[in-house]
Amino acid sequence: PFLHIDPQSKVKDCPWYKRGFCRHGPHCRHQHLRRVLCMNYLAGFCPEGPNCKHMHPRFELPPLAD
Amino acid sequence: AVHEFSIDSLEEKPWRKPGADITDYFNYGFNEETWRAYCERQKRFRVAESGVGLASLTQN
Amino acid sequence: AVHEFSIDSLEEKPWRKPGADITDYFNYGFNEETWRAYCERQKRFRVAESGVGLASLTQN
Ligand SMILES: [Zn+2]
Ligand SMILES: [Zn+2]
Repeated sequence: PFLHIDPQSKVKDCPWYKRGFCRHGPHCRHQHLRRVLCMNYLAGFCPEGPNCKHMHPRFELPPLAD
Repeated sequence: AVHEFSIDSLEEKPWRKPGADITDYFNYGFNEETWRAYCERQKRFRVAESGVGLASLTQN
Repeated sequence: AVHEFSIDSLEEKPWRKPGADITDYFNYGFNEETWRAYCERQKRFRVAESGVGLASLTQN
Protein backbone atom coordinates (compact mmCIF):
# COMPACT_ATOMS: atom_id res chain seq x y z
CA PRO A 1 0.00 0.00 0.00
CA PHE A 2 1.19 3.50 -0.66
CA LEU A 3 0.63 6.59 1.34
CA HIS A 4 -2.15 8.57 -0.15
CA ILE A 5 -1.83 12.26 0.45
CA ASP A 6 -4.90 14.12 -0.53
CA PRO A 7 -3.82 17.24 -2.41
CA GLN A 8 -7.08 18.84 -1.39
CA SER A 9 -6.44 18.46 2.32
CA LYS A 10 -4.40 21.63 2.54
CA VAL A 11 -7.23 23.73 1.23
CA LYS A 12 -9.93 21.89 3.08
CA ASP A 13 -12.51 24.06 4.70
CA CYS A 14 -11.72 24.17 8.43
CA PRO A 15 -14.63 22.48 10.23
CA TRP A 16 -13.86 24.31 13.44
CA TYR A 17 -13.80 27.71 11.83
CA LYS A 18 -16.96 26.83 10.00
CA ARG A 19 -18.47 26.07 13.37
CA GLY A 20 -17.46 29.54 14.51
CA PHE A 21 -14.10 29.33 16.24
CA CYS A 22 -10.73 27.73 15.54
CA ARG A 23 -8.00 27.90 18.13
CA HIS A 24 -5.28 27.62 15.51
CA GLY A 25 -6.12 30.93 13.93
CA PRO A 26 -3.71 31.93 11.17
CA HIS A 27 -1.60 28.82 11.79
CA CYS A 28 -4.39 26.41 10.93
CA ARG A 29 -3.57 24.06 8.10
CA HIS A 30 -7.11 24.28 6.84
CA GLN A 31 -8.75 27.17 5.14
CA HIS A 32 -10.61 29.77 7.15
CA LEU A 33 -13.42 31.08 5.01
CA ARG A 34 -15.13 34.18 6.35
CA ARG A 35 -18.85 33.72 6.14
CA VAL A 36 -22.07 35.42 7.13
CA LEU A 37 -24.30 33.83 9.74
CA CYS A 38 -27.95 33.38 8.81
CA MET A 39 -30.02 35.33 11.31
CA ASN A 40 -33.06 33.14 10.73
CA TYR A 41 -31.07 30.01 11.49
CA LEU A 42 -29.65 31.72 14.55
CA ALA A 43 -33.21 32.34 15.68
CA GLY A 44 -33.90 28.64 15.19
CA PHE A 45 -35.38 28.09 11.75
CA CYS A 46 -34.63 29.15 8.19
CA PRO A 47 -37.06 28.19 5.42
CA GLU A 48 -34.28 28.49 2.81
CA GLY A 49 -32.52 25.45 4.17
CA PRO A 50 -29.54 24.38 2.06
CA ASN A 51 -30.34 27.08 -0.51
CA CYS A 52 -29.79 29.91 1.92
CA LYS A 53 -27.09 32.32 0.84
CA HIS A 54 -25.88 32.66 4.41
CA MET A 55 -24.39 30.01 6.64
CA HIS A 56 -26.25 27.56 8.84
CA PRO A 57 -23.41 26.43 11.09
CA ARG A 58 -23.80 23.21 13.02
CA PHE A 59 -22.82 23.29 16.65
CA GLU A 60 -21.87 19.64 16.89
CA LEU A 61 -18.16 19.24 17.28
CA PRO A 62 -16.27 18.14 14.19
CA PRO A 63 -14.85 14.60 14.29
CA LEU A 64 -11.56 14.32 16.12
CA ALA A 65 -9.90 12.89 13.02
CA ASP A 66 -7.62 15.86 12.82
CA ALA B 1 -38.28 38.90 12.52
CA VAL B 2 -38.44 35.20 11.94
CA HIS B 3 -40.91 34.65 14.75
CA GLU B 4 -43.44 36.83 12.99
CA PHE B 5 -44.15 34.38 10.24
CA SER B 6 -45.61 31.03 11.01
CA ILE B 7 -44.10 27.85 9.70
CA ASP B 8 -47.64 26.89 8.78
CA SER B 9 -47.83 29.79 6.35
CA LEU B 10 -45.17 28.20 4.17
CA GLU B 11 -46.61 26.47 1.16
CA GLU B 12 -43.67 24.17 0.77
CA LYS B 13 -42.15 22.18 3.56
CA PRO B 14 -39.02 20.89 1.88
CA TRP B 15 -37.50 19.51 5.09
CA ARG B 16 -40.20 16.85 4.99
CA LYS B 17 -38.98 15.52 1.68
CA PRO B 18 -37.10 12.26 1.54
CA GLY B 19 -33.39 12.82 1.76
CA ALA B 20 -33.75 16.28 3.25
CA ASP B 21 -31.52 17.11 6.19
CA ILE B 22 -33.69 18.69 8.82
CA THR B 23 -30.68 20.37 10.41
CA ASP B 24 -30.33 22.41 7.22
CA TYR B 25 -33.53 24.14 8.29
CA PHE B 26 -33.76 23.80 12.06
CA ASN B 27 -31.12 24.83 14.53
CA TYR B 28 -30.70 23.65 18.14
CA GLY B 29 -32.24 20.25 17.46
CA PHE B 30 -35.63 21.76 16.72
CA ASN B 31 -38.03 19.93 14.44
CA GLU B 32 -41.29 21.16 13.00
CA GLU B 33 -43.31 20.31 16.09
CA THR B 34 -40.92 21.62 18.71
CA TRP B 35 -40.33 24.77 16.67
CA ARG B 36 -44.05 25.43 16.40
CA ALA B 37 -44.45 24.90 20.13
CA TYR B 38 -41.55 27.23 20.81
CA CYS B 39 -43.07 29.95 18.60
CA GLU B 40 -46.42 29.59 20.32
CA ARG B 41 -44.77 29.91 23.69
CA GLN B 42 -42.87 32.97 22.55
CA LYS B 43 -46.06 34.53 21.27
CA ARG B 44 -47.91 33.91 24.51
CA PHE B 45 -44.98 35.21 26.49
CA ARG B 46 -44.87 38.29 24.33
CA VAL B 47 -48.54 38.99 24.85
CA ALA B 48 -48.17 38.45 28.55
CA GLU B 49 -45.23 40.79 28.64
CA SER B 50 -47.06 43.39 26.57
CA GLY B 51 -44.39 43.32 23.98
CA VAL B 52 -41.49 44.30 26.15
CA GLY B 53 -38.38 42.43 26.98
CA LEU B 54 -38.44 39.67 24.43
CA ALA B 55 -36.43 41.44 21.79
CA SER B 56 -33.48 41.67 24.09
CA LEU B 57 -33.75 37.98 24.87
CA THR B 58 -33.95 36.66 21.38
CA GLN B 59 -31.54 38.84 19.50
CA ASN B 60 -28.51 37.42 21.05
CA ALA C 1 -11.61 12.82 29.14
CA VAL C 2 -15.13 13.93 28.58
CA HIS C 3 -15.36 17.65 28.88
CA GLU C 4 -16.90 20.36 26.87
CA PHE C 5 -14.65 22.15 24.49
CA SER C 6 -14.63 25.76 25.49
CA ILE C 7 -12.42 28.71 24.75
CA ASP C 8 -12.20 29.15 28.48
CA SER C 9 -10.29 25.90 28.67
CA LEU C 10 -7.58 27.25 26.40
CA GLU C 11 -4.52 28.37 28.25
CA GLU C 12 -3.42 30.65 25.48
CA LYS C 13 -5.67 33.21 23.92
CA PRO C 14 -3.55 34.34 21.00
CA TRP C 15 -6.32 36.38 19.42
CA ARG C 16 -5.93 38.83 22.30
CA LYS C 17 -2.35 39.58 21.41
CA PRO C 18 -1.50 42.89 19.80
CA GLY C 19 -1.55 42.63 16.05
CA ALA C 20 -3.66 39.50 16.03
CA ASP C 21 -6.53 39.42 13.55
CA ILE C 22 -9.52 38.18 15.49
CA THR C 23 -11.24 37.06 12.29
CA ASP C 24 -8.46 34.49 11.87
CA TYR C 25 -9.91 32.78 14.93
CA PHE C 26 -13.58 33.73 15.01
CA ASN C 27 -15.94 33.38 12.06
CA TYR C 28 -19.25 35.21 11.53
CA GLY C 29 -18.00 38.36 13.23
CA PHE C 30 -17.86 36.63 16.59
CA ASN C 31 -15.51 37.78 19.29
CA GLU C 32 -14.70 36.09 22.57
CA GLU C 33 -17.81 37.40 24.31
CA THR C 34 -20.32 36.85 21.53
CA TRP C 35 -18.91 33.40 20.85
CA ARG C 36 -19.30 32.48 24.48
CA ALA C 37 -22.88 33.78 24.43
CA TYR C 38 -23.56 31.81 21.26
CA CYS C 39 -22.28 28.60 22.84
CA GLU C 40 -24.43 29.19 25.91
CA ARG C 41 -27.46 29.82 23.73
CA GLN C 42 -26.81 26.61 21.81
CA LYS C 43 -26.59 24.55 24.96
CA ARG C 44 -29.59 26.18 26.58
CA PHE C 45 -31.82 25.72 23.55
CA ARG C 46 -30.76 22.19 22.88
CA VAL C 47 -31.50 21.07 26.37
CA ALA C 48 -34.70 23.07 26.73
CA GLU C 49 -36.26 22.44 23.35
CA SER C 50 -35.20 19.03 22.28
CA GLY C 51 -33.57 17.35 25.20
CA VAL C 52 -31.06 15.97 22.76
CA GLY C 53 -27.74 17.10 21.52
CA LEU C 54 -25.78 17.37 24.69
CA ALA C 55 -24.09 14.05 24.17
CA SER C 56 -22.78 15.17 20.82
CA LEU C 57 -21.54 18.38 22.37
CA THR C 58 -19.58 16.83 25.16
CA GLN C 59 -17.73 14.00 23.53
CA ASN C 60 -14.56 15.94 23.09
ZN1 LIG D 1 -8.92 26.08 11.52
ZN1 LIG E 1 -30.71 30.78 6.23
